[in-house]
Amino acid sequence: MQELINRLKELIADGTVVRAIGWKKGDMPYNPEPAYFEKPEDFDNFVYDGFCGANLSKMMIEAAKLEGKTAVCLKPCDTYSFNQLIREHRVNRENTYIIGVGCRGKLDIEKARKEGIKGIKSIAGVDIEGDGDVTFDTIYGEKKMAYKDLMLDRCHVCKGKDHVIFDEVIGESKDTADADRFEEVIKIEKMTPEERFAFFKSELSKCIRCNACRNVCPACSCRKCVFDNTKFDSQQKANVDSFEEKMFHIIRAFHVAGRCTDCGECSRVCPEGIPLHLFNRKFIKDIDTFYGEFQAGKDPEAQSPLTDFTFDDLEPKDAVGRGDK
Amino acid sequence: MYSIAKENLNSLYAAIAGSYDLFMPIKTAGQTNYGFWKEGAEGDIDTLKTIRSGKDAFFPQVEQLYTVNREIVPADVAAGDDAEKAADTPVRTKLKVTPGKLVDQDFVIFGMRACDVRAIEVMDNVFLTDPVDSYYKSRREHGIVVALACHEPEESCFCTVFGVDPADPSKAKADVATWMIDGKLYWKALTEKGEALTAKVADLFEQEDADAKVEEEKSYIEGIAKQLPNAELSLEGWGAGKTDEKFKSEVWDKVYKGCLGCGTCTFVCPTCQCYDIKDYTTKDGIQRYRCWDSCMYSDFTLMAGGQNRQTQLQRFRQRFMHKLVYYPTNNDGMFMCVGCGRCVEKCPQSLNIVKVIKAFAENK
Amino acid sequence: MCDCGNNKNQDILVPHVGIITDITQETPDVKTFRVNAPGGGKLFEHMPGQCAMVCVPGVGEGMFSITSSPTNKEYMEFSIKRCGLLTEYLHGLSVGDEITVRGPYGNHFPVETELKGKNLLFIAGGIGLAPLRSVINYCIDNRQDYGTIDILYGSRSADDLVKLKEIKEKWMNTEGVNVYLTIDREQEGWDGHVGFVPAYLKEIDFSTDKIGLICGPPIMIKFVLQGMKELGFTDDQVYTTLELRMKCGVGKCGRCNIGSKYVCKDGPVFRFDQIEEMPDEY
Amino acid sequence: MPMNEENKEFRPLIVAFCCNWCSYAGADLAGSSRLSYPADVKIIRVPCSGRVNPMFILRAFERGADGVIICGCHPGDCHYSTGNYYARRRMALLFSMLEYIGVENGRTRVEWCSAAEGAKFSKTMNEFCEKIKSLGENVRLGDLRCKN
Repeated sequence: MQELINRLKELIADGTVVRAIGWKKGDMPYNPEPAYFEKPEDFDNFVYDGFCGANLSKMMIEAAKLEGKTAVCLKPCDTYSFNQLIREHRVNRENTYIIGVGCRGKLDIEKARKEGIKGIKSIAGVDIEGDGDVTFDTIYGEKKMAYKDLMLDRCHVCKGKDHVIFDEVIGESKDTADADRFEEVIKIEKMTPEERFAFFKSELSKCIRCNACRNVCPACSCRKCVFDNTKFDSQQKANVDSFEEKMFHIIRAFHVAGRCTDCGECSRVCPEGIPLHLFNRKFIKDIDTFYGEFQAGKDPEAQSPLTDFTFDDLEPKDAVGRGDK
Repeated sequence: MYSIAKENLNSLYAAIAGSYDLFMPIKTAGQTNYGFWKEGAEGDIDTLKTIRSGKDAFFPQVEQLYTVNREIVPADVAAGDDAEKAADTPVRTKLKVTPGKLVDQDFVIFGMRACDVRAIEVMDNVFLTDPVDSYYKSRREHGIVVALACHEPEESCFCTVFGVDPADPSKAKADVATWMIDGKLYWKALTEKGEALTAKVADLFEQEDADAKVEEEKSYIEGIAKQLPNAELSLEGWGAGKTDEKFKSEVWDKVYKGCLGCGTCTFVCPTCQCYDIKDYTTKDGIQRYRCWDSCMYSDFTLMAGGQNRQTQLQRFRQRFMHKLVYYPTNNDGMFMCVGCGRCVEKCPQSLNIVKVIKAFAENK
Repeated sequence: MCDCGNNKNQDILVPHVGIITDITQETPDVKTFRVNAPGGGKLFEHMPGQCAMVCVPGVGEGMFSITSSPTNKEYMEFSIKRCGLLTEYLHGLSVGDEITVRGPYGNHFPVETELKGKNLLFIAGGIGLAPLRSVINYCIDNRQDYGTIDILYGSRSADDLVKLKEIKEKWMNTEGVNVYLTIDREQEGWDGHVGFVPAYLKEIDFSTDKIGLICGPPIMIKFVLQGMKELGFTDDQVYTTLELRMKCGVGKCGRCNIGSKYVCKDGPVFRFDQIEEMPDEY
Repeated sequence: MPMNEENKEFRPLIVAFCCNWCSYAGADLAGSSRLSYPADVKIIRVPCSGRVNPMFILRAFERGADGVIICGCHPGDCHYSTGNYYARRRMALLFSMLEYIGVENGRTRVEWCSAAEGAKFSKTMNEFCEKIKSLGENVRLGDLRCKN
């Protein structure tokens, strides 16, 4: 972490960049916040540890419009999102200095809460280097958890340890994948329609329409979202039953289909713990099956599958009824 | 004092649900939220904080206000309709307004924590002041609040800062106070409404002299509450009449930057009460409903000719100024925050009211 | 026909049904709607400067100032400029169509207290005459309670002057009432004053023994206020009425506040020294 | 759908998005050729099948439709050259998603139908209508408020 701070300070001092986007220490050991750093003293609060899960690439949409260059700390998976933003001309690459930061999986405090860990005073073992267990010092005594068990779901299907775009890389990364990316999707596909419907209904009935999933999504970069259009009466902030949430979530996922890099931010930020990535991943899986493997953000020149076609594409009627035969 | 063993709680829920609608923390799809208990539901009073607060009981996320039925009738020139215009547009719209139904049955809110009970007082100051909101009022009149002491407060809690006592729900404006001690729920009715509820389920309870036990539990909780990291948070500089000095502060510019403009904080907050009124057109009438709204949304103050809070900084400032300055100014210094800590846990970017208060203390 | 128009027990958010009994095309984009209860008579009483929520179900609801005077015992009027979704729809309605109205909301010009016995100066621009018209007619109808009345009214063009007929027939013919009209640009058939309101204000050089009531576009208000200060008026001599996005109208939905004041409940009428105390967020 | 005493048979509500250049004319031809198709089908004309936004379909269901069919020009015949190719991909993904969340297969359909195929239009609509009748009322995608 110190190396990263020193380098950022250096970049600002020598005028390469005017500001840096990174994470600021939180008031709890697990809640750092994305922040801008400009002056040397700002870096006193700079932090980069296991809880710095936020994908900072979306902040570059605004930051790249500012006067002067901005340095941004991107984890390997975040660089896919950044590439995708370049593809869509939403960020100015010229105005960005990308520091690829090392990552050995990011952590989810909810996982600890699920284990009954509360009253946290301090947390050890979440530094960016090292590979020991995580130790919680709490009011109710000391608790331990394996780093792996505390990881965000998305890190179990890690896209790999390589940054796909960067100006320089600081720190080591680890491929933390230990599960198949489409495992959950396949599991749902194998259910009966009734089970599937019941599953999504119970998950989506929790939705409070806070729009966090949309606002955090690096692919959701429309200047005006269709769901913010006051002239459209489905711009609903809440609904009588769960259908509209279904519509919101299907459309949200559809609008980013072919552009979603599967960064998992939507599921990370959902206050109700809805596995929103299941929608996005279903689209990704279908796109892979129907139109050939495609990873958004891997290549900033690649044509997105939904803005492309071939003459002998699959007919919609053949897209369904493949699972439960 | 009455008591009931924890393993018998389901029969207590069933007994209450036999006479009332029972609104309580229920676990669905891995998360605990308030909901109506029915046979088979998994009541969960161990989870300290439901994700959504208990405000749904009195101020639900969606509420039907009234239905308007439209009838298209031919223009009636004889009844004073302008003949020339009638030829132009031959039909007229007639409307019929049917107000939504008010709650008229008693219902029980079970397992509310002291902070959420205080939040009801905060909302009362909004909805029960002139002009009274009758939808809210009917719910308040019929709701019986059973409060539950917080056995193990968490690090995100800072209710003591606002004078809420997590150890003693009988200090809050609840109808029944309860404590969960060593696998037993202790029950103390506080008001007439609470007595009436107790009478209906009394045969499930044992009579027990447990005052000493409860006192012991209270001092245990108080001991924990003192150790919480935000227990000493200072509200100095906030409150009634501080509009000018806080509004103009440059600290806002430092604290808002990460804000996504989502509505998580407002929707999980037990005191946020801003709402929107919207129409939904169906085959049988236009339903006008109100739903929660968030001051963080870009369309919150949007008008045909622009708006008054155009930047996220302004919207962010509005939320915290409302909670810590504007509301106290209008309500004898009472803060519009109860320290439940839900925003501390749920903000996607880890921004929250505690960080704001601390940032102002540091940048004096 | 429902009787909800007369039901006093229902919630404040549930509206009355009102029937449009007359529509006047004032200018190319302003219409004045006369609204009655379906059974005849007024929907509710109000004070000058107060507002009401007018709603076309399924389209939208908006806050409009009641332009008729409380002294009018037969009907209420709303002058509405076409500028958005709701107003567009309202302009398409005909006499006999029903809308819903709820109110009255907000405070009012202090016609019974601070303004009583005083000389009054009304300054309006464009559709800004709407809220002031209620006060002007109230003062004219209770002529003996007020001193001199000066009305300075300006608009983009002669065609955009709202309620010209009433101005000419009623206001100009009342004793002690002086009307000054102006339009922004020269126009054929117009022999009155040409120029912006703030400039005309200084030309006329009003004496400061008056209380000013202003309403118009924000930019006009700003310059009029400047002009009045130059003439020697002080902030506590001038009233205006504000407008922000509103939903509930009763200070609960939480969007129309400026600082701790809610425009719908504590306003819309504010004295300028009160506005000065508010944070700069309007 | 209200089912009263005299009319016990389920009458579905079907929304058909028809391309202006082919199937809309096809429907016309079906009419002028005196070929019948069920009155339960409500046609909405769109400039191209590529104009059909997934939200149109979901909203139709939400407001009480029991089935939604999209008719466009045969691949290769699009008036705008390629609109229907894009539509084909979008609808394939959308239909798969609807299946995924547990909506019965067959409530949605895409059919390519030219202006000359009046008979095909009428046959398709009859078939689709029968299919929806067999599936019954749309419960899973509807909105409670539109259900009386």
